[in-house]
Amino acid sequence: MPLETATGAVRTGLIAFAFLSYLILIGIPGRIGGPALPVLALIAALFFWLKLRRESNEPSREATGQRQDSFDDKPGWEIGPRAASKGSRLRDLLHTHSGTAPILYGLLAGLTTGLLIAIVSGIFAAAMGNGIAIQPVLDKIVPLNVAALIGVSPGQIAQSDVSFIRFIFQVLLFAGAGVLAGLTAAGGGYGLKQAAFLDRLTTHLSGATLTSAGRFAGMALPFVLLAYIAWLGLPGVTAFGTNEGTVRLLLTLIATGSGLFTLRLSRPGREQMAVAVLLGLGVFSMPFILDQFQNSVMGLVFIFVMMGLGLNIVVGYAGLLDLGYVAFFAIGAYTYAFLSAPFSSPYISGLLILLGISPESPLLGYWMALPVAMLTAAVGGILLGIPVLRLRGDYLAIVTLGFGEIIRLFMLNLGELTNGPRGILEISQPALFGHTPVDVTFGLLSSQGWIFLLALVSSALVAFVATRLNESRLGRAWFAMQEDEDVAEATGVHLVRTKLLAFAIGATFAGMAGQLYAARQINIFPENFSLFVSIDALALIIVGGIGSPAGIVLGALALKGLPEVLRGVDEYRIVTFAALLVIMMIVRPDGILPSARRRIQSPDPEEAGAAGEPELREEDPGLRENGEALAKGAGVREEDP
Amino acid sequence: MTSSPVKAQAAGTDGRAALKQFTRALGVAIVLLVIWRVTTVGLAEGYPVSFWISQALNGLVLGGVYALVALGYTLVYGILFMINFAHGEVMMIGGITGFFALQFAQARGWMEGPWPVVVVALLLIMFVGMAASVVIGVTLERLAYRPLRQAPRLVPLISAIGASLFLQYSVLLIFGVSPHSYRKPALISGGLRLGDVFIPYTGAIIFVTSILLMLALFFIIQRTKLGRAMRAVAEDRSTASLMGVDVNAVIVVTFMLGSALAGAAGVMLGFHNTVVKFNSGFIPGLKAFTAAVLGGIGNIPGAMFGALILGLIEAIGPSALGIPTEYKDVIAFTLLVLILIFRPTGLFGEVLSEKKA
Amino acid sequence: MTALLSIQQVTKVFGGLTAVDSVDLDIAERSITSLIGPNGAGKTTLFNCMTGLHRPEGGEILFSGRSLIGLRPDEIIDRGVARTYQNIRLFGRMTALENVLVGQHLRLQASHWSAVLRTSRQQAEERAAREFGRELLDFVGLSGREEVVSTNLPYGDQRLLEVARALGSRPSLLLLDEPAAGMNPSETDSMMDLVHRLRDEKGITVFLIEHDMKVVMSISESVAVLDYGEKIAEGTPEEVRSNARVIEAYLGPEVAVQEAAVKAVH
Amino acid sequence: MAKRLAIVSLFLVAALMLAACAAAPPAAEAPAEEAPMEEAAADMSGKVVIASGSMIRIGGSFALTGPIPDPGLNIRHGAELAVDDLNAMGGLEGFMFELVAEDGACDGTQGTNVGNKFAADETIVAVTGGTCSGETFGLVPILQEARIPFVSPSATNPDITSADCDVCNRVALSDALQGATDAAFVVSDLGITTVAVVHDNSDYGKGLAEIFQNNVMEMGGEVTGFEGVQVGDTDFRALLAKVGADGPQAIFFGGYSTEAGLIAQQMTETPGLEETAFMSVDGAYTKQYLEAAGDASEGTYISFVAGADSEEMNAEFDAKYMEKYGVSPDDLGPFHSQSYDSVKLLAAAIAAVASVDDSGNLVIDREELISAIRSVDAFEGLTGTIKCDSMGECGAGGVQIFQVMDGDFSQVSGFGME
Repeated sequence: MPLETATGAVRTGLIAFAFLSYLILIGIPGRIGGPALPVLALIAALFFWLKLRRESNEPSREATGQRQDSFDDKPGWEIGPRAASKGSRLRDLLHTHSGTAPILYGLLAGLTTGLLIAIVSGIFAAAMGNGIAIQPVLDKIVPLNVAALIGVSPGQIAQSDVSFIRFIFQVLLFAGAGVLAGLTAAGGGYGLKQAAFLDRLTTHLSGATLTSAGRFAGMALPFVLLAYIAWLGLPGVTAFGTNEGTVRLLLTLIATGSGLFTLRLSRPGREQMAVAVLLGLGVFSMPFILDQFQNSVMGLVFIFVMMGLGLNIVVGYAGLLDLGYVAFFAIGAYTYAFLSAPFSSPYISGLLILLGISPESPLLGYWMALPVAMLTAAVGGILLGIPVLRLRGDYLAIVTLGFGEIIRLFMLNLGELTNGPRGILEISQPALFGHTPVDVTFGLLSSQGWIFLLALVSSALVAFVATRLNESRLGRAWFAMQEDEDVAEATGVHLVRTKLLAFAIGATFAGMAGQLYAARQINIFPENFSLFVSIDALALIIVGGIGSPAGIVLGALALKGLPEVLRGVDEYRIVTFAALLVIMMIVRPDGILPSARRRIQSPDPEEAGAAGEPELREEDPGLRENGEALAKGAGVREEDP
Repeated sequence: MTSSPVKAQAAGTDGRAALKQFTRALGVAIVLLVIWRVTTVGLAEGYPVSFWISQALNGLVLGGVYALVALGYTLVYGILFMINFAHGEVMMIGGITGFFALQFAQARGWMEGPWPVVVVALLLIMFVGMAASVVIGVTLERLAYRPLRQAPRLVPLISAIGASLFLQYSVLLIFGVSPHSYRKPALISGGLRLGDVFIPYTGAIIFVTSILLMLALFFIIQRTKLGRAMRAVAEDRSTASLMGVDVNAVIVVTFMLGSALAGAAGVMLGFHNTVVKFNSGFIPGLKAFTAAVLGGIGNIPGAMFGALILGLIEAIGPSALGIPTEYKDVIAFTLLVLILIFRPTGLFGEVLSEKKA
Repeated sequence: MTALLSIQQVTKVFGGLTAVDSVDLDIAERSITSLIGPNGAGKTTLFNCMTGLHRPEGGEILFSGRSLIGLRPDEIIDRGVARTYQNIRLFGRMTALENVLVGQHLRLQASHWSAVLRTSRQQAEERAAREFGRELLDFVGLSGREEVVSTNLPYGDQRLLEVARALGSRPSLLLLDEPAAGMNPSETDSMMDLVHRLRDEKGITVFLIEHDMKVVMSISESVAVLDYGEKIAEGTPEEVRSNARVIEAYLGPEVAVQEAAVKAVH
Repeated sequence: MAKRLAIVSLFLVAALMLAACAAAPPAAEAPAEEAPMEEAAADMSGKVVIASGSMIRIGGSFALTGPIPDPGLNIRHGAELAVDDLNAMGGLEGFMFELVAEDGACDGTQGTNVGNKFAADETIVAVTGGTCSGETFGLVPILQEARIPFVSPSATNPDITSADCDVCNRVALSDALQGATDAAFVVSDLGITTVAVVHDNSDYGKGLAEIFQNNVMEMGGEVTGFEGVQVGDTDFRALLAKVGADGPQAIFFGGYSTEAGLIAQQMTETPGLEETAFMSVDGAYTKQYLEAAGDASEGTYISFVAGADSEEMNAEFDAKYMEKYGVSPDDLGPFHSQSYDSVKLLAAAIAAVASVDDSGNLVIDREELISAIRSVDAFEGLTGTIKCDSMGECGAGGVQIFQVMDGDFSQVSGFGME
């Protein structure tokens, strides 16, 4: 084995060790308990295998003479056209590593990892055995964790009763994991099949090819899942023990998400129409099928879908980066709260008494308050819009962020008006024919189901309006403005009006969402409207696929739904979510379900500008300038001196 | 042709001129209002001069910290045009590491030694904090940002937000939820008392060190080969690479510089305010970002002055305007909005803005 | 013949540099006028002043007798002055047809509510706009390329698409900024043909900046020359070609003297 | 195309729904909803049937993430120890207890989610939590509808318990008592007449600060300033300079330990405040406060809500805590004893109403359990002898005032002292 490969293997081992150390430090072994060690070894094996797969791609790249440019240093996860080349890469893997090389590679990497893990766990064990508590420094390094890491009982750690064999065993286990990875990669058969299957699957998901049987199976998935969820919900049916609620939620999320893919898989025309109607029926039946927990989560998901759709108008369509979108959400929520809560704010109560209205009964019901909340939010949108008309890019981002914070701070500090941090309590619920939904539907629809249903209806409405507007001349003007503001203006787009419309419409939708949120929460507090809501809304449209309503639904399912499923691992919830967010961005930067327009865009606008015209690319400085302007999301404008 | 071009013309010209007039009048009105308010409050409260000096010093120290962090934002922005949202967390890592280094030094008894030992130990602690920040900053660049260099600009932002949360909660999981309290050595506890003005030693150190570090940075960027390469990459990445500049290396160095400054800020803030925990980088990070934008993002002197102005406003604003201090962030953000309305590219941002904003 | 566009004493200063210095120029209706000059002479700046991107420090620009000074770009195009750009600035991610539809933006009347409800009027208007868009693409020679995303179009076609987009606003004056730059000879020929057809078939007055002297000389009825922001010559192509100051501006003083000497010898 | 069709179809359904709703009279008569809520409750009021071999599941909503994860974790530990103790004593009729811990994140949204999760899980008998008042407000309406009683160990907002809510209980003492006691101590015992009040803008801190302020003014004291900070702030020098300019004799802070400690420390660096007394509340009764304040903590006053606890029980608890989690309970924050008591209290109430049926299942009637909690009388807990009143106030003991001396809290006034 050449020296280069050996150092590569050691490096791989070190990286695996770094990753495993992280897991150990955050207390994963203790959490897994007894079988922690094999689990860690398996994780290492998986990592080695992935690494082997990637390393084996290198020679083929060199062979074809393609120097890997530092700029497109992207992992080979692309789907679509590039996926086709993967098959050949895999074949290369078999050729280059046909012998014992990968096994030795895996062995070396595994030995490195195992040795380090053994040393570190030995140090921990020795320290604890001698009565030194590491925990005050490293919170999760408790005896339980270290014990699980070595595969003994905590008592043995405390008494320094850990035989040396244990550490040898640790090293051997990881070495074995490395060999396993090497075998899998070299043996090829298994690895190739699995990889090819994954490749095929991703190709299918992107809608390139699919046999009709597979297609129908895929299309049936959401309905099968829905049926299963409904069956699970029947009285007397139990499965998954105490996790049933969580499992059902997960299935609900998958069913809803796969429905969106189903729509993409179906053939345009009558088939699609039928599928759409069926899916619509399926989705609208959910509030009646799910239990309170799933309904409440799905309600929140669709409230965020509304937010996402509104923010998408501002960010996705008009290209105005807004980090303070929560402001309008808050305005909608507080407007409704003022109107509907038996409220003790001195100012408002005083005003009401002055007007001869009892402050104890709500002023307006949900439906009457809806236009008020929307209008207030829209006015807020315009008020924010006017001062920021001239700002571009990141300047806009920070000002909107500031605006969001200002609104929150006012809600927090204007105690006489908003009740300050104690919030507004007992906000009334939306009525159905003047009664509670539980009564009208004879218990079929729970209060949370009703909220979910309302969120669904409102989201559908918002999606409809947003899509229609985007397909009209206003949508074209937004898009033109996003592409090149100066040229758009010189082509006849009234920038002020167009921008303000984007802000106002986006804000209106957020106001609707805020009102529903207030109704869902019943009590609202300024802390519900922190910067993180804006970040969540932005993240979900980007994760889902900016500009694409289906993507936004998917993004909301992933970002607001999945964390609820991950409740079981409570303290690891946010770390997992954050890591997924980063990985997601690297693996699919265009989002899970990107919009058609978005997909056309090549990754770097600068390159895209030149791609169409290779022969002229160096000569014409203007072209570059043009590309650069696009790259910065703004045109080139000299400020009037 | 539209139905009534004449009317449109009249409305257009008048409207535009009126808007400009209105903005200008608004600006003057706001300035006058603020002056009036400050004067009346000042007269009514009758704070002594020493009070204003104290507040200004508080503001300058705060501004010094913001400046060190803001430079990291601005450096990265100048070169990659991305907001490194996790930069505040890089600072926090510096602070946390500095805490453990201090623990170590205390256990060795270095903190009770003669003053040269203490000074060397303090410098070492700061260096360790900076090194940890550099490691995290560079890792961040390698894992979370480099793969996204060609992606639309929102994508690295989201990745950065993910990284920010990841770092925060990893620190929470690894080092626990409790805040870590720095124990200042006797050498730098207390402060200088000049009449009614009190200058904490740590505050003075922060201010002086941040100025020195910024000067060093300025020197690196203006006078060294490395600085030239950085400026070239900032100007045009692909041309720079054609000219033989190793773009990746320059970007890594940029992250190293920014992270080192943030790490230094983290350690010094630890000594000054004595408490660090997993989320203690977030708010200063946000403020520093605001400061960077205030000064004109991508512009190094801009970040420095923006940060000092922001610090001063936060410290003096509530007293001067006679409103409760919980509105200090409102004042800071309102100032930002106002400045950007009248100077859409920040205080010092025009040079870059023409090309990149 | 009255001037459709009248530029009077227009001056534009950037910092200390006077980019356009008291330029006077009249453009006759249904004429084809070229603006030439060395790089940096202020030609594009003059265009920018005319389309509202820059506000000149002094002077007056009259279009159909009414001032354009102080109007926003979208108001100016509403008056009937449309333009293309030297460094092509298409809406890159839009299809060719969409680009032209944006060009028609301010000629469409349907309200946004009607777009949400898809009223028959709005639908009819959209259909008409698409029809007109196709016609324009046909006119500039881009038929069949409607659905191509504009960055994916060949360079020459991108220039043509810019013209089509400008035509979408139904202008009476079209400003072309180096329409033939970077084109091969056959593309240049078809661009020249297009300029003629613009005037002859659509009745549009064309005012263009161009570097390619062959183009300038063969299509212009009138040529104006800028150098260091000043207008140094104006007249028919022939007059301008033999103007000594123009030769000097283009070729430098020594060359001009030599040329004159050569001419004298002949 | 595909998308449009889907959206059109969704819209059709949506339009129908909306039309139906719009036709309905507005919900202005919404008070009517409260009655149905109770009716619905009656329908749902079932019995929890726990098959033999299954666990008695008690939900817990703890602020494990969010602004104050430290006290949240501490409270969770307290509840876990209570469950351990219950099970070590053999559980109830052979049935073991299980704590279903969820992250309420000190946030209303999360509180609502947690509440809905518990409400949907018919095996949840009762709930301990939430940690913060905001989070608890998220739980209240949902648990009320689901007829699941809860006992909060630490939500001190006076509005948590009300006549409308029969499932709402707490072992924490309402802030009203502490604020009044603190004011009396400052004005009467210390003889201070001018006080500046600072709070951390949380519902807890600001609420206490306001109660304190009102009481001080009623007693004839002068409040020279009322200022807020943010949880997570670390530099209070500007604020203190402003507060100090009025020359108050004392500063009162409503909030948690870190901010309290930093304010105490930075006061020593503020001209005019070097000698000023500092007082804070139970949120700051922790080791963290002492650490954050450093030497500046000497002589400061902290109030705490404590019970007539038996030293013995508490020492035993502290030892178990130390053994299981490796830290002393006070390191992480207050309210661990209350949390322990809340679970034990629930268990006692459950024991009072549970019965084993013929097939060996444990049956607990929800309505009976709800009233059983209210009728708890003389339950011996860590915080003292607990007695619940008809509003669900089960807090035992009273307010103690401590002064920091030689780096530790020593009681100077209040409950338990002469």
